[in-house]
Amino acid sequence: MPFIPHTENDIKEMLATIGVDHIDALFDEIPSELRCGELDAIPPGMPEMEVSRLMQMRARADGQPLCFIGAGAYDHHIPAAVWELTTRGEFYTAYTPYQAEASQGTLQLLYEYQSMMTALTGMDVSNASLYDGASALAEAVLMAVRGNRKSKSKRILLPRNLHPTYRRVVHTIVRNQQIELVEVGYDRVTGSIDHAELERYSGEDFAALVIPQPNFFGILEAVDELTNWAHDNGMLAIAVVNPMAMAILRPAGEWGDLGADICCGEGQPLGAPVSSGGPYFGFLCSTDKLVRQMPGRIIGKTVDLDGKIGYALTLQAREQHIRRSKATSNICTNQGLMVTAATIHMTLMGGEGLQRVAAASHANTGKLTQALTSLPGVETVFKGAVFHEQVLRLPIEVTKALRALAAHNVLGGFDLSDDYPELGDAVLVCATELRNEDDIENYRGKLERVIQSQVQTPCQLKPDW
Amino acid sequence: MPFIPHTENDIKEMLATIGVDHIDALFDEIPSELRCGELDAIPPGMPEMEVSRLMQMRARADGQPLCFIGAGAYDHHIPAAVWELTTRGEFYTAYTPYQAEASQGTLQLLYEYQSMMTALTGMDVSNASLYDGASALAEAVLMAVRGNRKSKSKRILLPRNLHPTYRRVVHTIVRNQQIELVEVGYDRVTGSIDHAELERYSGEDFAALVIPQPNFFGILEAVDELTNWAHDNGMLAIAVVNPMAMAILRPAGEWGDLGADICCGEGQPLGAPVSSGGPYFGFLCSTDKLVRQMPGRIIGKTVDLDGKIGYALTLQAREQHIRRSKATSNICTNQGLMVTAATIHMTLMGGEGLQRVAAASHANTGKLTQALTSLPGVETVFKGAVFHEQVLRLPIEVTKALRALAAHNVLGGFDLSDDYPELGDAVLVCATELRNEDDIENYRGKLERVIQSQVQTPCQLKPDW
Amino acid sequence: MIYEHSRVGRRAMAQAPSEKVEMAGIPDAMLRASQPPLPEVSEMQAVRHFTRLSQKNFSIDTQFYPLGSCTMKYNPRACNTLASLPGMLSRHPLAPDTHSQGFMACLYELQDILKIVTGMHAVSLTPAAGAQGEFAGVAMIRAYHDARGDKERSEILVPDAAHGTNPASAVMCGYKAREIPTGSDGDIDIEALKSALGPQTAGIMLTNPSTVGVFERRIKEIAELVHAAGGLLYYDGANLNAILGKVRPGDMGFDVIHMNLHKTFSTPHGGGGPGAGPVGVSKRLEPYLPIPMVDFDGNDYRWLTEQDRPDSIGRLSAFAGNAGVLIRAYIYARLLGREGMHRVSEYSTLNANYLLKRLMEAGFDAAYPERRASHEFILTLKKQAKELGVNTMDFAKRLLDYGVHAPTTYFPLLVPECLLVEPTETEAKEDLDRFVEIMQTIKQEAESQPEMVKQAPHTMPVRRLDDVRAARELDLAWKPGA
Amino acid sequence: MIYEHSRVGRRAMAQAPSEKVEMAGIPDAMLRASQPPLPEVSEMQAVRHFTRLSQKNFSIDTQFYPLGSCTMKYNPRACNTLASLPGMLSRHPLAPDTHSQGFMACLYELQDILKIVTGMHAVSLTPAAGAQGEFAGVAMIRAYHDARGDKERSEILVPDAAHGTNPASAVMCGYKAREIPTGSDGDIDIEALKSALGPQTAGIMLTNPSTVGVFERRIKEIAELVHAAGGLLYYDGANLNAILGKVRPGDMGFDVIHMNLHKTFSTPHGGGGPGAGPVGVSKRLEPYLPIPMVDFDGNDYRWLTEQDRPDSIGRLSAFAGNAGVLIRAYIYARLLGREGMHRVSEYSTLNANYLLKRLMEAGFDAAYPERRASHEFILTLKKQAKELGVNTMDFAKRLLDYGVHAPTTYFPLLVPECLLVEPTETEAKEDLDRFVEIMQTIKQEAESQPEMVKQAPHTMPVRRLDDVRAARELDLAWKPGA
Ligand SMILES: Cc1ncc(COP(=O)(O)O)c(C=O)c1O
Ligand SMILES: Cc1ncc(COP(=O)(O)O)c(C=O)c1O
Repeated sequence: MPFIPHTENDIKEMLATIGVDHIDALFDEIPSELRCGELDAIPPGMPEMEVSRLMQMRARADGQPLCFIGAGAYDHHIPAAVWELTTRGEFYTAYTPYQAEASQGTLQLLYEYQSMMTALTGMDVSNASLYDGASALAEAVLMAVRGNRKSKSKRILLPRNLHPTYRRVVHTIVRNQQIELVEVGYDRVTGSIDHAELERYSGEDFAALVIPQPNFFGILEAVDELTNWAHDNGMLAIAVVNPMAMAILRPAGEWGDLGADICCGEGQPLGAPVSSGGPYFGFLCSTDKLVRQMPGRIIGKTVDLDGKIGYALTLQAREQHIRRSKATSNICTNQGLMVTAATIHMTLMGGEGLQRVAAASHANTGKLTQALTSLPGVETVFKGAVFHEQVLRLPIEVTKALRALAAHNVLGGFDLSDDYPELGDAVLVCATELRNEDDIENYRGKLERVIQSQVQTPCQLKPDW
Repeated sequence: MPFIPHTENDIKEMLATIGVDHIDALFDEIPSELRCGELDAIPPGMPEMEVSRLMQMRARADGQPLCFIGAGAYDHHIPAAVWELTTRGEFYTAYTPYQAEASQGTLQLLYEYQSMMTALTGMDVSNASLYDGASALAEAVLMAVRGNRKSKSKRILLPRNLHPTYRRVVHTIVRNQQIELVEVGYDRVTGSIDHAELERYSGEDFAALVIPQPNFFGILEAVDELTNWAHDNGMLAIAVVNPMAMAILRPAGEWGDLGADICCGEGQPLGAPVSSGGPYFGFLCSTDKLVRQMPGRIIGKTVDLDGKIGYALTLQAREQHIRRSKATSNICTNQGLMVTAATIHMTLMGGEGLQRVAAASHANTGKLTQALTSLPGVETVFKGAVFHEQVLRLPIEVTKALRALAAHNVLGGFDLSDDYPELGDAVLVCATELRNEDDIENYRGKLERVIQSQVQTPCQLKPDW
Repeated sequence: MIYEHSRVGRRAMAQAPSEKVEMAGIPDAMLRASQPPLPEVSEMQAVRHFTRLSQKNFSIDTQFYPLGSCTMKYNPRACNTLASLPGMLSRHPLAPDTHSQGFMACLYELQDILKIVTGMHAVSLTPAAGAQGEFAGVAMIRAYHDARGDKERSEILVPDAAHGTNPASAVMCGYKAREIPTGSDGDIDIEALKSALGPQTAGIMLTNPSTVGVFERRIKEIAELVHAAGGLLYYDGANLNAILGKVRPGDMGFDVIHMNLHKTFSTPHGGGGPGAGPVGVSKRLEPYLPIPMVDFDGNDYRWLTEQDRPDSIGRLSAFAGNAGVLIRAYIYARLLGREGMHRVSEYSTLNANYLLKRLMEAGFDAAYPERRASHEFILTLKKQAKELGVNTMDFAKRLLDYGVHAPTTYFPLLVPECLLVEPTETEAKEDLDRFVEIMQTIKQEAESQPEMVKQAPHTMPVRRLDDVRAARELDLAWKPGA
Repeated sequence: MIYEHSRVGRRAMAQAPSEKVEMAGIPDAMLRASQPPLPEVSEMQAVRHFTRLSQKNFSIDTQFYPLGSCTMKYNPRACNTLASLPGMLSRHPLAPDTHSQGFMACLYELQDILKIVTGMHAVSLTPAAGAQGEFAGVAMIRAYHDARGDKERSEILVPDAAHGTNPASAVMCGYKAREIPTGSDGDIDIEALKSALGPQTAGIMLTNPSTVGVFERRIKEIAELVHAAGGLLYYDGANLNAILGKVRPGDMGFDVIHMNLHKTFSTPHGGGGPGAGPVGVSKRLEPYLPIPMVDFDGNDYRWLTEQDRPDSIGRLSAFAGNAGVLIRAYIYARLLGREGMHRVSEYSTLNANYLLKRLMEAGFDAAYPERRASHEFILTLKKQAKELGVNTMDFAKRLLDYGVHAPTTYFPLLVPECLLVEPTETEAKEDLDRFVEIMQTIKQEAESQPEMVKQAPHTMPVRRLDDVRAARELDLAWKPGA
């Protein structure tokens, strides 16, 4: 009986105390016609050594290809200390800190996290995490609708150069509350939000404008102009940012004349491995003014009976366990452990460290762009300045090209042809600080060969993958 | 400056307090002609992410071949909890527990370790570890010479079927103290100590007889007879055992009429990964009578000022830091962390768990033997009962066979032809509980092909490795 | 505070690239004027700070933690170690299927195991926690009604004992949440239910055993009533630990269910998360399951996406949910196997009933003394609060001094001065016995020195905190210069 | 005690093969009659027990630990993480060279780095700790004399301040250890040395800076004297942290040296070990180095064994020493690089001199007030012991109450009531300042409430332990039925 400490003797004594003969009697309130039999279709238990063998096999099966995909998940260096500390039992196996006196470790850490996130984004306050970047944006949208006193509408302006999956997730989450998402196109030359198209909505009633920085194409937006435009039109400005970019770019709190009202995004670049997409964490910051509209846990600093500093969950009256159907959100369990990792990560990197990582990623993506566009027919699609991603057009069918590269253990980027067919054979590439010159040359060399072979045998032969 | 917290400002203030202008002035007592220049030949520092890349490459370079080598290092399942706990900073970064009140964690754990080792070996007392199994045997020999009041000689009987490297290590360590190691041969049929040869020394003055269980060939010795013979002849009996074997075999403390006097061996099978040979730990147990001759740390249970139970280093008057040149050994730093792992390992396995591992290893080696000896020309060399290793003779040159297997990622066992040329093309194989039927079939199939190809092209063609 | 160790220019040097910052090609106006004010500390200072912080927590790895409704049981260490194999951590979520077969095999098998154990027709793993599972479930209920053109349904019924996420999730899906009272025997008030049901009823959210720790005996009847009214039944799987392998939500008549893998499948709580809240559905709701899901054609695993599942309620996160948590749950499920699953419910129920019995013998009042406990039970300290002036919160805080985490307090709200106690199956009899002894001691203390108990805890890193001040004088972040 | 949780039949079931024990083919008489009495506990009980035990320790990761002679500095976590990569842990020590190139490359480069940084001609990594390095070093001295037929040499000289391992190692190699006094300035008494030298002198063991925390200034003269007498010079590398990149043992005239990688190269102490004690030698001792060593021919790495090195003193352990510790040291060396090594000595020396100065200003007496501190220094609390009756041990124990590990006490023995303080380079100024404050506070306490200090510690898991009882009523293992 794995993980069950009961001895034969224990069981006997316990049953006697309860006054039943066998354990099954304890289930006698369940109508017998509902009782299920054995779960035969589930495999029998395996000892840890066999599960270990299985998982090693599975982990090895997926290889460790050289990865140039970003598109919302970024492979950055994580100091060894981060996860050695995060997985300490006292962090790993604690519950949400309801009993503050017995949870000061987690509570203080979360307060430190909130401090660091406000430092990074330039916002006033931060919550203690949401599920991920995409659902955080959905919560930000709901928050804006609740928080924008000037707007009577439930309409939101959402740019098309925002991560396509983020747009889908927001749609899934907000649509049942009759919120309308209005898409704004992008400029085909610069890759940034089409200001002319935006201008058409001037004067209309929207609750908020969503501003990505960088946008899904890696391009930097004119955030000051956009923020001011939103405010001039009675909208809140919701910033969706890469937190790593915040280390070097002007923080959301300083955009335009008044700063963004809400800033959210995916926390993964701050200490979470790419690990198949999760667990990551969504962060959500805002101005002081909006704090009571904020979803999720918030930790406050206070004092104990002796006046000693301590930390506790606060503003709980926003939350479902107190306010139930009137809560700001249904979120309960959040992504605490990932926030623990992020807090340790930010501490170890410091401001300078994050800036260096951001700068190195920016530089490497530049080098990658240069290397790949040196190949005949490969070109950048947009003219705007980028952070650490770039859209490239290939001279061959992009889906096939990526498949061919993968067969050579290079993941060549994110295929844009499904989501943005108008861009042709376009791929979104990313080189973080971990992709060095050898890696870039490896990619270049392989792409060169793939292009050559495809150009030589134009589509007649279906390659055998 | 990795790992150095000093800011410019700190440095300035500290120098001012000391009253010097620059750090180099602090080295002014070193004669200037002795000062060295830059260490140019050492590579410059690398950030963790680059070292990480380097080490990943190095680790991958060595592959993860399917391993049937034992010969003193055994690949057993280690519960995940063992190293997750052992590497907790409070264990990992503590020093030897000199300040008992601030080291009760380590001290209690070591006491528990001593308890478990005596449980396993059936001996009265255990120390808190020595470097490894081989050097532990050397210490056991020195201990026997000191401890055997009946013997005036410094002679030791050492069987030739003891691990060859152990014999070499003992020689290195004891020879400068004029201790003489006399080798006893083995029976070519059974593989165990040649009793007839031993009988020839009957009546002579030896300090001790060393009794391996199992011996290097994996064969079980007639330990009762040997122990009694030693005692009858005024010698101490030194048991050298595999601790995993102790889970199922009669423990050293119960050998013969009086039990072994000293029991030592390699602790690696108890929770240490094979990891290139170290760190492992040597264990050393003895009878109560010999405790004051024991080298190394020993932890005792005692009470504090309030009568509360506590643990402390004890019998320190045996040790170098107190007794200096009269100490029982020069050992200071031992293998504490490995003992931490072993203690957690034994706790998680329990008696039943260790027995199952031992039994499964025994059974798998049996299956391996059967599978390989089903190949024409492959045969067992000895007739004695084994624990979990077996000597096989191959129909082809063993060194070449092993090289060919390695080229197919199977490490086929330990080549005995250097140390025991009299056995011909003999190999020592081992299959622990982790080598399952697929693995065994994999080995069998590859050996079959290797034999076929070698038999077909008998030695003319030098294969290209 | 980590910022107390911060000094300008100090840095964990080994952690950043060696090159200085240069941002070629980005206009200066877009760059930030100064470094973000993160802590500037050495690596050792960081390690020491967070190691010591961690020691201030109670946790499963250090304390008995009978927090009702939360299933704080042992989190096998192998789940973490194996889920952290380099090949697992380095897989990019958008890696092609050719480089994802190992990972997807785990997910596919987990879908299967969860289907079997809940008796549902299909499972999607993607919700990130229980509440997101609830959202997905209610959204599927809505999608179902919508697809049938049945658009007037506007209410979701929830028992008054329900967890706060239930009504909150209903509202997030645009429904009104309407409360149904609990009868004095702990079961739902069926008459009240009947009168609440109607053409406006979209569905009902239940957990069974309920949050009052007893099995809802008339569940079949309830299912029939709700279905007859055209509504669907939602099962909140937070209490699945109680019935694993004994009775299946699908067999009870539920149409949709979420599971909390961070409860029943023992993935760690991590000081608040992450969790995973997979949803299972009956056949009629299958088309609406959230994506992505994993499919297997006998040879290869592949993702099911918008193309394959046009009626799906859609996506809930950027990728496939909390993948690493799913992997941990998968490993746990393989370690347990079918026998292990039966035993989870058996021994968690044994522990709860034993502990309840012993506490009753020790003079504590059960909220539902006539009922079997499920995997948890409710005590009410009404008597103690009234007679001694020592309330449930005081008991809870005093427990901390004895090295035991407090049970859940004041939930569900309908039982006054309540403690919801869930020992879980991984606790040994002697630890339950010790809990009884401690509760007895505290009761004696409450009699002889009530002030001391009301001021508890006395041995924690801090004493009771001023929550009012925390909410009034909001201090939510350290600011430079503060 | 873990055995307190033990119950017959309890078991961490997931950890063993599922098959019952069967020992076919082994005669019954050879089998043990009953299971070994190991603890029978559940996995969670084990995890909880050892997690809580760990919390009772002081450690570098939690406390300032200025333990002189021990170099308790930050152990970079990357060293552990990277040394624990699956490929590293799974390599069998007897794997063929074809499957060992990655591992051997690390060892070869480490040999090189250590050679350069010590100025020695060749290095063998195999000794498992400092003391085993000493043994190997002295054994090489003996092998050298023996090879030259110079067989009458019977003595190894050691300063009275030497670490206990030095004389003990000399004796293990069959030598007599003869003590040389230390002068009042902390340097060796050269006249005494001269009169001790003679044809019986095999060599001298020194550490420089010495264990009294000062640099032996006349080291060149000493080397000449010893060499002139036909003896060799042994360097105890325990204090190498003080001089890394400043002065090299090879340049000082030493013939053989050991290094403590668990000190200077920051591999963890692990509550007592493991360490690693590589030895370096001048050209004339090279043939005698212990095996195995790693060689590189420009393409491949290979082991040097008995065949290659027939004059070697031989092997010291079954395989290649504490490989995992060597890998950690290698990683540390690559992280530091050459600049980093210089800085180790610079900042450890800065910290020691600063701390010494501040403590002297605070009224504490240095043992050698006229001398520069090296990376450590000695205080003598003679005055306090005499005037207040509060001795060094009392100060040490009281420090624990303030969350600081005590410095080394009563070593070296020649300085009465001494504290050997080694702050290391990884501690920040503010932590040194705090140490000074605490020492001042304790001094005040010693004046105002000496009994309280003499009874310290007061906040540890236990109070002062009865060492006499521990040694008299030996209780060295829990026994069944006890
Ligand atoms: C009964 C019940 N329902 C729902 C939830 C919500 O689950 P989660 O916290 O995973 O969002 C909980 C969790 O506390 C619960 O106890
Ligand atoms: C000066 C000195 N020499 C030698 C040693 C012995 O080294 P080890 O403990 O590694 O055997 C020590 C360790 O404490 C020491 O401080």
